[in-house]
Amino acid sequence: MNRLSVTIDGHVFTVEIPPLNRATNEVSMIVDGQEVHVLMPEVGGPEPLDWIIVNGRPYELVIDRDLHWMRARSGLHQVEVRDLDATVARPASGDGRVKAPIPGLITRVLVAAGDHVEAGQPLLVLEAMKMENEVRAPRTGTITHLSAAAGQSVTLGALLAEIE
Amino acid sequence: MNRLSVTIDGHVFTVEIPPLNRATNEVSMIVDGQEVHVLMPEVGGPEPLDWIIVNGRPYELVIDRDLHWMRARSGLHQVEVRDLDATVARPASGDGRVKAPIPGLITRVLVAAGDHVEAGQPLLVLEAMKMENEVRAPRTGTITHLSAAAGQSVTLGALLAEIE
Amino acid sequence: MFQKILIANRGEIAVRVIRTCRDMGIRTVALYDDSDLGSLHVRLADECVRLASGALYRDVATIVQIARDCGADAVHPGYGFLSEHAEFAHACEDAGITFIGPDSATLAAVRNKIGTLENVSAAGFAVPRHSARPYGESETAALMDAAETLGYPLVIKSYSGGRSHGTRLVREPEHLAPLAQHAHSAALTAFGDDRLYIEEAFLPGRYVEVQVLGDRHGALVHLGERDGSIQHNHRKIIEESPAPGLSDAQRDELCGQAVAIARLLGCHSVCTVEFVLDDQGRFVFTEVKARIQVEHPVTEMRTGIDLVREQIRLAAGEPLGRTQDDIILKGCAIQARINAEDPWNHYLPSPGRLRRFRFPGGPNVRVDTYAYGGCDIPVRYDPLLAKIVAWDVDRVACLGRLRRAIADFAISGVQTNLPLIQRILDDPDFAAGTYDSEFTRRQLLNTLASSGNLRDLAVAAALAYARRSADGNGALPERASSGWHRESRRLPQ
Amino acid sequence: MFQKILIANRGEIAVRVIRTCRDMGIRTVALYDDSDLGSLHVRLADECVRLASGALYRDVATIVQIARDCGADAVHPGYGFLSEHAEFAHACEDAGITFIGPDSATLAAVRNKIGTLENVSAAGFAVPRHSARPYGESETAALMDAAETLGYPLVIKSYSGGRSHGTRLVREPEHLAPLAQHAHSAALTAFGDDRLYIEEAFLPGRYVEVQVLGDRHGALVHLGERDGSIQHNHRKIIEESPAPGLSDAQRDELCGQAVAIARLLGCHSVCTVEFVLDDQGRFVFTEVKARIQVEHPVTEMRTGIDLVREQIRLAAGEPLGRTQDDIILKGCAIQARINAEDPWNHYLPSPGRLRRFRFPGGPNVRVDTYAYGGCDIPVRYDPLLAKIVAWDVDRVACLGRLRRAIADFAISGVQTNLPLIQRILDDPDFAAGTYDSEFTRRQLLNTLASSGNLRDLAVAAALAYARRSADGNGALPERASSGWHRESRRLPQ
Repeated sequence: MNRLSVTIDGHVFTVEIPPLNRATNEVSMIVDGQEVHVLMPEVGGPEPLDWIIVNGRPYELVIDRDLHWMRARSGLHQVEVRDLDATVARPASGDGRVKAPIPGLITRVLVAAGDHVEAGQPLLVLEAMKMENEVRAPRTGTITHLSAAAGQSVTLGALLAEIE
Repeated sequence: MNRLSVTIDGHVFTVEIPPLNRATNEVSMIVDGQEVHVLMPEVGGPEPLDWIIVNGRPYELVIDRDLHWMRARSGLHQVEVRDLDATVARPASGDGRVKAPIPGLITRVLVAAGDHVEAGQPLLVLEAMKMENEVRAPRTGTITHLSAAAGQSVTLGALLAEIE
Repeated sequence: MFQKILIANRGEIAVRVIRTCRDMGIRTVALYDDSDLGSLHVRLADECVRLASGALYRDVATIVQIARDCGADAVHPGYGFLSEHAEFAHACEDAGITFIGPDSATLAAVRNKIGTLENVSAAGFAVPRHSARPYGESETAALMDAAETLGYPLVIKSYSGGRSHGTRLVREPEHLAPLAQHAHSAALTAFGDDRLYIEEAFLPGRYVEVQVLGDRHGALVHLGERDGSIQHNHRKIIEESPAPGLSDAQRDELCGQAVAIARLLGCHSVCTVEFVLDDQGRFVFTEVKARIQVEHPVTEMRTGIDLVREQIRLAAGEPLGRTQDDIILKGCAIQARINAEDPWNHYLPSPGRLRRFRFPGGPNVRVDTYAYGGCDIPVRYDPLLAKIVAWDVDRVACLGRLRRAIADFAISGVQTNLPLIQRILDDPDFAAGTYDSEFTRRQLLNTLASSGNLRDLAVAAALAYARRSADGNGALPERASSGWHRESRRLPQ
Repeated sequence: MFQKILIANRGEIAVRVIRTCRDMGIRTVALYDDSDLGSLHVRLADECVRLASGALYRDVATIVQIARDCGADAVHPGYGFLSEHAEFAHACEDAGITFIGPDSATLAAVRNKIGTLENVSAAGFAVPRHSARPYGESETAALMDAAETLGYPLVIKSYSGGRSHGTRLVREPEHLAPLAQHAHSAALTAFGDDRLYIEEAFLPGRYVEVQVLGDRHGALVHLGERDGSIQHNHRKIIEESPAPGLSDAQRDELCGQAVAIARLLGCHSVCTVEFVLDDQGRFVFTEVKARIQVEHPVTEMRTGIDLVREQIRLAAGEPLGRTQDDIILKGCAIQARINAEDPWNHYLPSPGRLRRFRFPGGPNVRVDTYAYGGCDIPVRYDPLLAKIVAWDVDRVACLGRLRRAIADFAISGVQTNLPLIQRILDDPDFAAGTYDSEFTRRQLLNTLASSGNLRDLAVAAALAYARRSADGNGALPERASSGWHRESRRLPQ
């Protein structure tokens, strides 16, 4: 059994879960000491977890791949999963790299290399879906690298700048 | 260029077509001496040919895998494709094997091994989707093999009988 | 109002009922077996319970027990299965759970189809001549005698259960024995009762029915008629309202008879009174369907009334709350039933995994289904995959809209009767509204494609051939692999 | 009637127009660029033509030439793009092709928004105080002066083009300069004209508009009002009819004013007259939209009238054929706009490939969209992915139905504002119909999940975590790979 701490919209649950593999579609687990029976039907091929039945209650789900939120019939829910058995905490991956959050066209660059920026400060403007979208600084620091230029088309995830 | 004779609902067309591969999505071909421009957009992954644009006219299609019919907006059409360059005709594969056309339950067997049957004669009854479906003889001949029995569940394509 | 409703059904009608329950804020419990776990009704419900017994959706004791266990205060039976099963309604009543439909006594009375015909006849309404009693599979000789007395053509009908499974039209005496054998067997499969009765057939005739709505306090209104004459194997394919070609006087007479008969039989909830219109213009009562019908959306589109909501309200004892004058029948609605079957290959069912499943849309087009892209169409249940309904201000506009909607419905992965429906809708007699129950015996031509289109389709076929060759070893896949007989796949002209 | 219509638009409105054309038996020609070749409008049309020039759907000369080349006898412009472009309408007229909308002279007149305000004011109707002329990007000082004279709060609007792209609400003087800069730039992007004008803002206010329908022979009727006060960044999210909380007298006054103003401005075809309802209960005219609106289905659901069909009929010179008394406004309809965007991350657009895309259904639920499972949502165009409209006999029932439909709409592959819409629909003020244009400034709480549901969702999250670990190397994918900033994805309470 693997023990996880799962937080949904601020409510914390402790989940004990047996080892799984892709073929598993029925499993019993312990949530806050109570046994829970789960069915995970596979429908239409190897999709991400798309719906489950928990103790006879069906849920259709969209779960983001970073496991930070999920959408259910009841709306969007904030998620956090922590492995209670992990001896080493996962490194905080909040580095200062600024990547293109969507593909689009850079219409304006509002900072220069070497500038000091505050977390949340607009760095550049990216046009997509007929809207101008500000890309903001993920942290406070100095722009050590700036590869974005006005007029440039960028793909999803392209490195735009780095802040240290 | 490969030359094909294509019959649609009894109308015969001669089509000259260049070599293709999966990556081809734009192609020019000659139909009855006239050039035709075709676009085959790839949508949503490596599906069978699902829609094409012929000289600016879009068609959504469902084409059966044996290439005997296709469904378009205009309905169901009968199809026959013959390779005019093939030196050897494909052997007629109309053998006498009777396979389960759908998965289901055999409720009755109407013939016995050794019986003479006429093409189109009911051989057995297969229950599926709340209906009883007669499976008929594909040709006239003698039942040389009969593996179907009443009460038996069969999967798609299971061999039920052979006629020679 | 109810807090939680168990839906004792599956498929599109279970989805339909769950949707209205949710609209009303009522919790729902779905049932499933291993083969339809992936159907939409399970995904949309608040709770779901697996059926494991052999009788599945027909298992009275198990389903009542599930309703008790999950705390449901009502059960919606849908159509088919236990929807007109007096014993089931009675078991629900005994368990203190509301059966959403007429009470068990009414169900028991209308289930006695011969008794009902006699009641209605005694009240002065026309009914078909019929056998005086039902016959089991072992009573072939007696059935033959009864048929001899009745004359031909005649209709064989199952004595229990309303849906088409046991129904057979017999045109000539020599067909009676084999058709009766099939009908006994089909009735046993569908309803657990092999008994059949026979009834005078009207050829050509038209099948018209009237939707009625009644409360437990005696109020009763009709919501107009529907025409369901376009059938194959006694299954309706197309239904529409109003029935084309009736005069106002005929329509008034029809609906008036329906209300009187419904009152006579003690119908309340949502019921349908069925008639044949014979070639003399006479309406002949045949049956009452004491449950929601497959074709109820046609009436919903014309009236703006949610029939499932009414059914739930009325079952909860609420008053009808409307008089006949409040019912406004507007425009024209036509429904087509999309079945997973191959009309060009003996209507062979076509279960399997849906690949593409894209609805038609636009104003006043509705699709009811339990399916979605990627789901499996189970082999165990009936082939009804989806219903498309179109509404418009008049029949010409409505037909234009339905034709377009059918052409836009993109389904791949299983075979459907969509192309057959296209041919029906394009037939001049259908377009003129002058069809009758003999309509589907005719040859239906494909009139939609121009020769330019055929040339383009030849291009598509050539490409499909070339791509296959490019992919593999240059050969077409072996025909046997698809399981179809080439001989039977010839398209009718 | 027309034989072939070129649809000079894309997305859901192009699909909408194609559907009605097909219902009417009119052939259609679609346009596409390389990024929206996969959209539904291309698949559904009879013909399609690729746009290659930089201006794409705004390229007047190219589109008129395409219309000539394909033999179209009419052009439908949809909304946005060239729909209110007088020069385009004029070029069509010159080419002998019918522009489906008002004539170019009327378009030119209403495009002069300041002149229109003055006309309407001169006729005795209330209009907002406004700047006497528009200002280009280089005229910041003059704009500041005009704002000083007008006072705050005020609204910046683009001088050309009706949609929200150039609109900004300015609450405080210090925000004027940066907001004007954005608005200039957005107006230039959207309409090719950076000029802006300013107008008195009414806070709190309600945005109400009246649908009118007029023929080329002087007949003019209204089809009731719509409320579009729930907006974000001046884009409507929810629209409904009737506008909640109006008295019958107010509604009569509103619709009467709208008809009078439409007549004054020479509107025919399908037009909308827009007002602000201020906190004194006064209707203040703001603009006329001389084209089909995104929210037109709301009116279609209440009236049963296909507005696109009317627009085509009227453009063909047919008479309106109905009087005000023929228009019956029935029940309540509410529409929600589903955008491919992330409301929890600065409304960042979310292009990409759709995976699951399953419509809600049931009676009186309609979905308009250009998308389908497996298609790509292009990055170039606006984020409107789909519209859901529900109708029912009253607002309470309609809201129940829309809530359910939103919860049932299964979309994966791109982010959408569905969860935001759920929160709006669940807000007590929205449910009571007492909202105003300040509504979206408030915090919206998630009230749908019970604690039992949260526990079940925790189970789902644990399973998703465990399955990922089982699949790969035990680590979660690197957050940067998704391209989102974790910091900005915090959910609002």
